[in-house]
Amino acid sequence: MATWQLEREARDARVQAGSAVAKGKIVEARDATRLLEAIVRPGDRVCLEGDNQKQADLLSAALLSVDVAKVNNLHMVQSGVVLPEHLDVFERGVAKKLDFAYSGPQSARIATMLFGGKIELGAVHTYLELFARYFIDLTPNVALVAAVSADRDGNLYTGPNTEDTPTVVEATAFKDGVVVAQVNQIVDKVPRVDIPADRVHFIVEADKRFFVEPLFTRDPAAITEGQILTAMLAIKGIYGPYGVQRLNHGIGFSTAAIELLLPTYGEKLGLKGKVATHFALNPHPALIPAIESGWVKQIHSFGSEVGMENYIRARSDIYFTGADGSLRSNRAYCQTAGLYACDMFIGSTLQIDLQGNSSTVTTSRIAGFGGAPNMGADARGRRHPSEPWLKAGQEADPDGHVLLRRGRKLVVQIGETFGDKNVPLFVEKLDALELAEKLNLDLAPVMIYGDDVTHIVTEEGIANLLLCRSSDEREQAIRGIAGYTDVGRGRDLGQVQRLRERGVIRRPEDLGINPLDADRSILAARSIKDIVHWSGGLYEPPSKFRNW
Amino acid sequence: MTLDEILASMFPAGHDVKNDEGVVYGSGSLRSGGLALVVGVADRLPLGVDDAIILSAHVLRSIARDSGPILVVVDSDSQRMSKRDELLGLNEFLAHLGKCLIYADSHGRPTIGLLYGHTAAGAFLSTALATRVLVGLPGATPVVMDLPSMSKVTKLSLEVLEEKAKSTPVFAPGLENLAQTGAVHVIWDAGVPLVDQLETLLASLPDIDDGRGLLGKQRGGRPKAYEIAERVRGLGLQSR
Amino acid sequence: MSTTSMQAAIAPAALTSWYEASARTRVRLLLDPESFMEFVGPEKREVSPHLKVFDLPEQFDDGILVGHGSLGGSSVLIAAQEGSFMGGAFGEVHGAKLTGLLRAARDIGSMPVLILFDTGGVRLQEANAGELAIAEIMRAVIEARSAGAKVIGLIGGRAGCYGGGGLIAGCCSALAVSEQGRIAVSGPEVIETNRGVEEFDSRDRALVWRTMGGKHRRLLGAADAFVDDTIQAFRDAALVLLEQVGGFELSTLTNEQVRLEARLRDFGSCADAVDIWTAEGVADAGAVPALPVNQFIAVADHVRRISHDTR
Amino acid sequence: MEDFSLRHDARQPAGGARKMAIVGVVASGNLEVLVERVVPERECLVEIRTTAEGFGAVWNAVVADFVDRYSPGGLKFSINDGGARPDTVSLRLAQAVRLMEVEQ
Repeated sequence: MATWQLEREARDARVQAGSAVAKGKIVEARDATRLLEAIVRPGDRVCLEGDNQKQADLLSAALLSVDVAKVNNLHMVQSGVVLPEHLDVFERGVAKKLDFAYSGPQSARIATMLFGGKIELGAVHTYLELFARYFIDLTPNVALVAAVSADRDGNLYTGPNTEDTPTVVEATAFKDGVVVAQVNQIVDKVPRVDIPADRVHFIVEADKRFFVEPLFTRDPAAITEGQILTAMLAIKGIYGPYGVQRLNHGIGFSTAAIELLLPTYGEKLGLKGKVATHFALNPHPALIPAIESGWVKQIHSFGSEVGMENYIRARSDIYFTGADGSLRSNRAYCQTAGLYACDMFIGSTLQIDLQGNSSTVTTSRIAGFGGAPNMGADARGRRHPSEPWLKAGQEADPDGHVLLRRGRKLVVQIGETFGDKNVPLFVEKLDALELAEKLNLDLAPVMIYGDDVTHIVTEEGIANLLLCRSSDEREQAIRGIAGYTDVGRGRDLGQVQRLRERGVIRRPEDLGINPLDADRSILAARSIKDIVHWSGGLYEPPSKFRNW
Repeated sequence: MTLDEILASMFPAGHDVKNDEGVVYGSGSLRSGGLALVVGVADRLPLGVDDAIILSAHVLRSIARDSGPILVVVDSDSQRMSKRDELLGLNEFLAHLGKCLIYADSHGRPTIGLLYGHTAAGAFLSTALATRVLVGLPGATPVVMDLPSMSKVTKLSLEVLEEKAKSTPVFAPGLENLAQTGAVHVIWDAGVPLVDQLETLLASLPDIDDGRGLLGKQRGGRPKAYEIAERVRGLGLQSR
Repeated sequence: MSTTSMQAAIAPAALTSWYEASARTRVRLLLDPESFMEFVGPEKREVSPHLKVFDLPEQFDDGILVGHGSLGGSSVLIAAQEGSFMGGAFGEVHGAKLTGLLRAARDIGSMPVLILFDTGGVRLQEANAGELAIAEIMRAVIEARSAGAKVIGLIGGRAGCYGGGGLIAGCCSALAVSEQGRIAVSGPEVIETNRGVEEFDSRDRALVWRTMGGKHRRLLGAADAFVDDTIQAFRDAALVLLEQVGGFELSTLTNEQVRLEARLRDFGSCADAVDIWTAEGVADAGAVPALPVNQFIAVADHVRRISHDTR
Repeated sequence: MEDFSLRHDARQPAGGARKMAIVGVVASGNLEVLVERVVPERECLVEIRTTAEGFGAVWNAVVADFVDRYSPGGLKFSINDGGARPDTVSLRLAQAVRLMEVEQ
């Protein structure tokens, strides 16, 4: 007779093996490695959380210490490769293959290890894409997650940084996988149930709180005049004319500048209430002045931000909060919101080529994509209309049938023509291509494809790619705002002038903006301390951002 | 030379100078008559708040009570680098010591620094450099800042700094280099009894006006300081 | 070109952050309008003779401007360091300008001097010249004060007031400091390099400010006035301090000796600034760093009165 | 360090009557521009000292565009550059011209 519950039996056997080191579901921190040796099998797909903010750091250390004879050749499927241990497991032979989405602080090392053949790369994903594959062909056998607290039954409270946890647990627990959670403390009753107990098999009480990186705090003191100018251009040249109310911001300084200009420059332009009211966005401290000035109606978040806890709690009209009052974030839902319910993504990148393809991959760094490819892509399945979406669609296809024409999501790349260390933003050929050739990849790691990009903003002006009618026009539009980079100096002056007359390129003066007005004095906050004041003392920045 | 040898050679008629764990104070009998107050730092002590306050107390007590010159002997480390010293306001303690010495100098108690060992940075400023005349003894090794710290601040490698130090008097550590800038007035001869050299100096003490700018210009170590200061002073006087 | 757009130029002193402003903007907005006359200005191109050895760029004013102007209708001499150029560090020319200014004050005898500190200390590329310049400046400050000139230091810039700058500040008649202002001898990185991260974690910025920052210096009595981070607030404080401060005589030094001895006695065993504030009688010492300016000034005035004859 | 000097014809004299102005500071990624009304009024002179070597072509392009846009006749610009980006250079030059127009 055919057996149809082999996986369940295997799961039960793993749980039973693990129970040898547990009391009920509870495992002592010092036994974490023994637990993993009991429940993980060679070749398993393992999700080691691994978000862009919170880290199951105790469990990563435990996994790194396993006996390689017992646990080896794992296939890691996790969104964030952030801690050194996430790569150390490959050096030790515990793991072999990697599918991931984001590698922020480990981007240089991951590149080195890929080139050195230390890691077998599955693919670099956008978050939602990796989450999708958790349910199809990358379902974890074991998930190692992090939460703030657990009760003795195994109900988990994730705190504000819920992030990936529900998605990972859902995919693992409901497909006969084993879920292990590290928690900061075990309590009698959790403040709220983020993960129900019947999806959690083991709990490890960590001796110190899990690591969370304050990834979305941009110190206004570091915002430059050039970034302010690009922010002014974006507000006056894109937010205003399209009436963008629903949007996502990247994490760079240019978008931080936009957030800090809304209550000042945006107010002067009469845009309050008309733009930037609904966000799919982490709790950016830089948005506090705009929130306090009544610009923002609602924000749903992927994760949280260190220091924002009390502010969020006190502003539940704006944020999504649980019965306990603290933020409830969810990366999968927020990414979905960014894809389907936002009319604009605006963010920065490291390289843009002549067709508008952009990438954060350089030959020495593989930073991953995070959410940008998803935020920065048109949702082909979208059916609901909105003013900016329709207007962008009309610009792209002016002759199409009004009732049949697709709208377009505004996908805006913003940056200065020269970045850190005078590295040009615009290039003839992306480093990503070179990398793909070197590593024999089937696909170059492009973050946002040129055909999804609708606008590029630099201090030289705005290129509206929706209005370009040929790839040649597109190239000249991009060259036209590429300033004094090699790409910019290679422009055809006559063609650029004609594009400008058609409004494809708009210079600061075309928008009535004097670059000399791009002064730091127009920022609503010029320091972290100013933001604290705006928050009425509710925002409590981490020590590294303080100068008091 | 050790501190004991120096004191013996300078005060053959006797002295009661004590070295209390690097904090030096007492007096010595001058050959020409009278006493000199002796204060200072020995044994490469890093100068912190607890040491500076003792030294300034001695100087202040002596101003009210005694006469004669003040000798400041120095073999120190840098200022004491610690959380506690900064927490308590080390800058005030060092400045206070410097102020006491400068005040004394202009109120009948000429100050002479005697740099016989090491010194650096803030400890240097509040002791030897706060005197009217700074004497160097051969073998003294003043540095404004040590090279590893300098490397961290300038972001230049230690090797580059060591290379440049060989050829660049204006930044390189050492007595001769400092003498060129005008900081060190005279370098004594270790082969001649110090008492002779001290008496010669006392007999022909320079004017109270700070002459280190002109000295640096004459010796070529500071080509611009004297003239710039004089020009600014002149323009300032015109604004009266 | 539009004429309404030069925000920085028309922003009144009350709206301009001292911390963010350049040395030139500070001087322009601190003094009475249009009253500043610069001595040996940038057009004279009296640059450092030493930076080229290190292949480093020069600045036409060597990072400091000195001159004359009026404050509340009275003549003052003024010097301002540019903390963005080489950390506001003292080099040969930089230092000589301040020395000359103070000697002019000494010779005039009655005209006050304002020093707008913004410095990491000695410029290491010309360390010997810089160190000696600081020694000359300390002596010149004392000579000027002895001759009757009041010397007021204003501290609240990015570079703080470190190294020899801290010693010069300690020679001034009075200091006004903002929350951002830091006064110390050894910088956080230098302590960490020499003594280890256990002694001082230079990246723990709350610790840095708690140990060296404006609030602590005011509560310790190391600064005479605590002000908001605006140029207007520094101007107001300078005017008040010029009214309050006294001369420089032996009693000043003996008073200072008593003041500093008392500090060591009362707080010498405190491990952290919060312990000092608690010992001084601040009710909720842990909350001090977060206190808004006005509330902090009230707390500080309550626990520590400043007498102006002890420095 | 690299030094060069660029001389351009200007369509018309710069506005204002101020003799001298200075903007910016020498820091990493920043520059100072000292501007003086000392050359013939149909000429413009830009003297540059920069830490970033090998960017002569970019300086040429930036200065040519600047002269074309602002026509700063009669002005000499002396630049100490700490490796500023071209957009920062353009901004400082424009700020310098505007300062020369402000009443002193």
